[in-house]
Amino acid sequence: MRHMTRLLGAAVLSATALTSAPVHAEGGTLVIASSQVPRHLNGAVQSGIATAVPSTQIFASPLRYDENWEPQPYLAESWQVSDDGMSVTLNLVQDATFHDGEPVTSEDVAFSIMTTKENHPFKSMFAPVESIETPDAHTAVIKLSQPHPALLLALSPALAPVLPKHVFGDGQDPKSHPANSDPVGSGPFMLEEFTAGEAIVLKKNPDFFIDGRPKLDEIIVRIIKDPSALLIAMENGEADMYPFMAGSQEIRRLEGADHLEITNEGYAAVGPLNWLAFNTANEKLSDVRVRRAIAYALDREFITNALHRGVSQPQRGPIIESSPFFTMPDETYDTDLDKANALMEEAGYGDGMELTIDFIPGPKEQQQSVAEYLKSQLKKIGIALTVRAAPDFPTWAGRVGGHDFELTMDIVFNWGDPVIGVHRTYLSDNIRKGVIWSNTQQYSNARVDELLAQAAVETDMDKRKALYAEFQQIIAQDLPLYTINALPYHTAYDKKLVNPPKGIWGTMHPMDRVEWSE
Amino acid sequence: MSTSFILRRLGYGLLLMLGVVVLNFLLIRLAPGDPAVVIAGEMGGATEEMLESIREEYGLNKPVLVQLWIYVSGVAQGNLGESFFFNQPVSKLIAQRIGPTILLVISAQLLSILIGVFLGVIAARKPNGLMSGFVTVFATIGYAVPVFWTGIMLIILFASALPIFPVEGMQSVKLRDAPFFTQAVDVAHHLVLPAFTLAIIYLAQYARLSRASMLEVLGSDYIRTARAKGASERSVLFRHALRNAALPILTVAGLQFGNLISGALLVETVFNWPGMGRLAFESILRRDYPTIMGVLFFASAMVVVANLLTDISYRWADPRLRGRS
Amino acid sequence: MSDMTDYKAESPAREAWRMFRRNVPALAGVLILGIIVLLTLYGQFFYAGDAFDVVWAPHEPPGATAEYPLGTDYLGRDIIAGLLTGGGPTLAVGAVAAAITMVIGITLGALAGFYGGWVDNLLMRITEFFQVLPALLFAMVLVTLFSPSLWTIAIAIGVVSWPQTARLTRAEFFKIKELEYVTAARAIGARNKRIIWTVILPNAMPPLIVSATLTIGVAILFEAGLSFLGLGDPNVMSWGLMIGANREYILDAWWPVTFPGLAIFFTVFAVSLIGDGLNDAFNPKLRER
Amino acid sequence: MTALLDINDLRVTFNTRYGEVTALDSVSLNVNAGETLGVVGESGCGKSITALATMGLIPSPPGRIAGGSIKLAGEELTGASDARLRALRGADIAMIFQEPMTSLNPVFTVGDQIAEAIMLHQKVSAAQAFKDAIALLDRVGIPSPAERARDYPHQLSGGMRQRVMIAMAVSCRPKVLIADEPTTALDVTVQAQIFDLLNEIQREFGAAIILITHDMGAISEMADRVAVMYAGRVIEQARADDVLDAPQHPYARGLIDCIPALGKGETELREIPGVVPPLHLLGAGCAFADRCAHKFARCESEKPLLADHGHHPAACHAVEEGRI
Repeated sequence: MRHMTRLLGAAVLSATALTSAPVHAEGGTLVIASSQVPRHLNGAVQSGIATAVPSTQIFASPLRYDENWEPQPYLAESWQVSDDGMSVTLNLVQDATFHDGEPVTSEDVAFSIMTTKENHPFKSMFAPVESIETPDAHTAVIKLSQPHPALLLALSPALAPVLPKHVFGDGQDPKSHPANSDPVGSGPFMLEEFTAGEAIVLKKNPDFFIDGRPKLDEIIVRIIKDPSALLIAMENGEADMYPFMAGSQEIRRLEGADHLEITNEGYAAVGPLNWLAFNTANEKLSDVRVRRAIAYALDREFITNALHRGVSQPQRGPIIESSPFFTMPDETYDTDLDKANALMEEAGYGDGMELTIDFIPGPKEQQQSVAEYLKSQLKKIGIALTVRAAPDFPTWAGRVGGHDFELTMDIVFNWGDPVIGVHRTYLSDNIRKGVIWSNTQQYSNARVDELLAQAAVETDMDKRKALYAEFQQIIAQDLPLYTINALPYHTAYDKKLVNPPKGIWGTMHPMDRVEWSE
Repeated sequence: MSTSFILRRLGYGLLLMLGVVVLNFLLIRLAPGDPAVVIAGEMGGATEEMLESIREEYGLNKPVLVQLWIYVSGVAQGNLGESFFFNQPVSKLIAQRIGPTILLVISAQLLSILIGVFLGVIAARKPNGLMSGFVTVFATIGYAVPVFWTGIMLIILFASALPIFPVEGMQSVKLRDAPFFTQAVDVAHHLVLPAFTLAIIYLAQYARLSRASMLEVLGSDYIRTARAKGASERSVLFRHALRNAALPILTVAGLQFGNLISGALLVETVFNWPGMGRLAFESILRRDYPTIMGVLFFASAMVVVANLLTDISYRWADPRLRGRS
Repeated sequence: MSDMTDYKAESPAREAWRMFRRNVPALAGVLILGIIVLLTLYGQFFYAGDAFDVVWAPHEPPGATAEYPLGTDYLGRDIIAGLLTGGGPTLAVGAVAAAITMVIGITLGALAGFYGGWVDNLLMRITEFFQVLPALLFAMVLVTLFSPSLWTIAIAIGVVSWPQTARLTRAEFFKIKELEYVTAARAIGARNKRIIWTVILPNAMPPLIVSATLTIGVAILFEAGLSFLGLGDPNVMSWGLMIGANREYILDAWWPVTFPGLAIFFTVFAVSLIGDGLNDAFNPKLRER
Repeated sequence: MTALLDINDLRVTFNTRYGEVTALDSVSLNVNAGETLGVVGESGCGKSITALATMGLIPSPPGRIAGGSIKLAGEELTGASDARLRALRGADIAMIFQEPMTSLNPVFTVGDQIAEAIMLHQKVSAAQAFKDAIALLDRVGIPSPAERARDYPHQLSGGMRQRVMIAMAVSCRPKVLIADEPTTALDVTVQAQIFDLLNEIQREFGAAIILITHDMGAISEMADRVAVMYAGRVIEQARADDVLDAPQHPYARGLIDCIPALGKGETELREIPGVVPPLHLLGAGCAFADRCAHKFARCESEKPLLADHGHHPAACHAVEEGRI
């Protein structure tokens, strides 16, 4: 029956559909609309949501996570962390095979983690992994140089895809391996067709190692770069799901569509932060009083409520507020123009100063709008702010990565564990010129380095939380950047979808349980 | 028409394209900026070691002239290199998109010539008539409207007010398993707005040009001869006059082809058409130099081929040119 | 009808001016362009405001507030302020690009047309080379490589647009250099440079002036296209930038895209009316009755 | 008896930016079967307009026939329908134009162009029409006609092309053949051949020929009768010998005087001082007055009418009053 109504829907929107009767088998097709263009489909050597969504369908990983941050069996049916925290043993399922029929073995797991360690931009994920032993075909023992509590989260589908060694282990550079665009995995779906920049067609893997899954026959990721076209596609049923939607107008508009459900669940592990970064090496901004003055001049509530029309949440620290590691700092810089002006006076800029702000060209509401708002707001404390637009992403990345900026708006993800997505921004040994999303603020504080180093190896959850709490207090004081809000990522999906992806990784997670209702 | 003429033109076209390749390569390599940093940025960040291995991987650490030689000899063997952004050969990316672009450009070209010439001929019949005035005004308007703006206005119109045409893409994904005929109708349905948007500016130009050209031809002695023979007005217009008036139209059609490709770039961007123009635009924003060079190469190749076809049809249309080179 | 030519011949310039004066569409073009130029030059003095300033809530529709009669864009910037300040760069780039086009085109065309032979051959090969490159694409590459500013945009447009002018100039030179007064100038021993610039060029001017006018129109459309794609100077307000920046919100707000589009349209429309008028005025015989 | 073609009191006007201008005024001409009427005058005098009016090819607008009649074998042509005129054109009245170089369509072969003329008026197959066209080309003296028929106009010489035009014009055996300066663009030896051909054609088909020319030599060779035109009017009309021997109107005298004494073949019209005045500046008097050596007061105020003042009809006050 569902097919009939869906067909009718299609017929109304497209006259051509009248002549057609596309035959869907039992499970049906899910069309995911995306504005993000993946470079390729291999999440082992590429970060970012664009690759992660298809990569997690194609590649299985040792573990997967439920809605409560609890690890669940996936390719590993069980796992043990040694008491000293220096090794993790994975016991793999027996009957898993790659899409080409080859069995998944511990060799593949070892190869994959080492490949990811060497080639993935997130060095901290597997940095402590020294070696991986493979006592038998279905046992892999990860040996660590130090305890690494973030490891289990790093074994998630989005971060640790298990690659077939017989394909990727042929000696070619994994970063540009041809199979990245024509991958063979062991996940619930296999690649049917990949038109770079246009569409990814994934077909059900009939030999998936979890019986009875996946439910769907087909997932098509359709890339539509034009936001209005994308909305139209969602409204008229050309597409069934639109994840990572962050524009208030988009969200509000699709909320008006009767057949769609809108949710902000599914982004807990992403931890997308929108912040204002200071170049602390800049003469004017090296004075913490100036940075604090700017923070006091801003109004988070105005940004989230007025600029973002209430769809986004304020963010008052470097770790996403929904994370268990978040601690509300004592100083949250609630708007206080008098204090701001006093600080400017104190810093010797009573006569005002000139500053320039950059922003990522793209998500305008999160970046350009805020920058423009800052301009009018900072005028009130005597700062003449010039908004410097970049024509494209590489230009912005070149300026910020090259430390050629004063202020910039930026969007950075937490990526689950602070070790993966948070530390990189604050560690003084991660000041790397030319590398975007490193410590481009050039912030350096020995105590912070020390705290982060301890937190990275602390296996006791409470102690670890305490370390991060102190870290968050210091950051609030030193203010190398001012966090504004969490990106209001929402997913719109057809109400007839059962088990929509609302886990901590959202759509960056195998959609083997998703299905169409009657 | 001699084969040697065609071969000579082809050889010359290849020479032009070699020039295109060399010029673009040098331009891009001499411009500021390190492509390795761009590639690393696209991967989500990098360390110095990774940057070095990327440079090695893409041959960016070799001298420019060596790189040029590697690139040119690659192109000669049909290898346009690897995209910096996509993990794919440029030739594959272009192969996936050249079809939609040719479809769009040819449809727009045909649409504009057929309608434009028809309007122009009708208008030329009565140089002071209503139709003539309409063509003149329409031509000036069509020339002055920015093509991307026309597209956006059509989307606004057809997305909300009158949703009878799809406003995005070339195909409904949900019809990808449908029979060929259904898919063809679906593509045609998607083609209407982009092709019309692209055609409108050239349509106006052809209408104006063919009106002027027809007026000139209609004043010529051989038209008087045709009338003196007792030929009907329709035969005079469409048989005697149009064949002659078609010559300048053909010339312009050939010269316009390059502009048409430029226009297609904007139209593809507006309508999310999966063609080469959008690939070029997005590649420019991503600094994906090998892809940009590949698209420039193919776009110039299309212009060269179009010019060759124009030359050939010109010789067919004008017997005075036959047997000359 | 030779029967109906004037008894006394007027000077060509006077005749052209007389024809132009009687051409109602061309005069309308002058009027429209005049108003647009005046508005972009002086409009800001009467209607204060930086076009980049956020002045009101985003997407205020036209007519909703008396203060911002054409409404606001996605950031809450005033559309009228954008139209007034965005015209200047667009027109300036159009004019400069047309000037560059004419200088390159006339120089190369004149040399090719005058000297003929291998000079002509070489220059025409270069011209063909540039005609093979799709103009917009090549301009985009140039602008991106050398970072967008009004100058790089104008230069890029000029660099890709000159071939047509060169061909036109060459054709005129071929025609004119055979005429008696050129032979006469040679006979009295005038040097080539002198013949090119003071004898032939002035006589080749009428079609070139028409072409220059139309080139301005093309260059304006070109600049708008580049800005629309986001390749204009992002820190200079222009009509194309307004359209490009507001494009993703067209489902919610049509006005921030529609008005700058109309502004571009009217400017190019006016320019081409003037161009047509000049064309008719310079070529009364080719006039389409 | 009425003439085969009888033009009576024909008036043709054009709309120009100076207002309505009379291009032909009270023109009366006639020609009988087998007869050749020569029409002479400087360019712009209205010869060609007369021919076009007869063919029904006055470009309209701006031109129109404002009065008078044109009768072909008794049938009035001035008010006839387009369809009727089209049926007559090429069939009953045919025309040979001044410029053989430009009067043939460059994109069709000459054989096709002749065949088209045949097919427009006769029910024959395309193949038959092409055969007929080859026969006609043969008839007008073109060597290897079957091959030439497949040539395009630009491949033929001027004389050849004019022969093609003649072949096309006579393809349907017209009753009236108008030849508008058929030899002007050709060199002298070819001119003579073309005139011979026209004479032969006339003998064979019995057509009436109107020969429009400014070449008095051609008139003396070809014409039975002559009409002299000036500024849209016929100012003298008589048998060819009469006009050539004893021109009456000062303008006609001027024309005759201009014929070089030696070698009638080289007949480039010598200039009569002054130029034909623009039609919109014509006043109330004689149009020739400004250039006339015999001008007197009446010439400035009154238009002379064509009338017999003793020898043969001429429109001149001076002749009427016996001043010359």
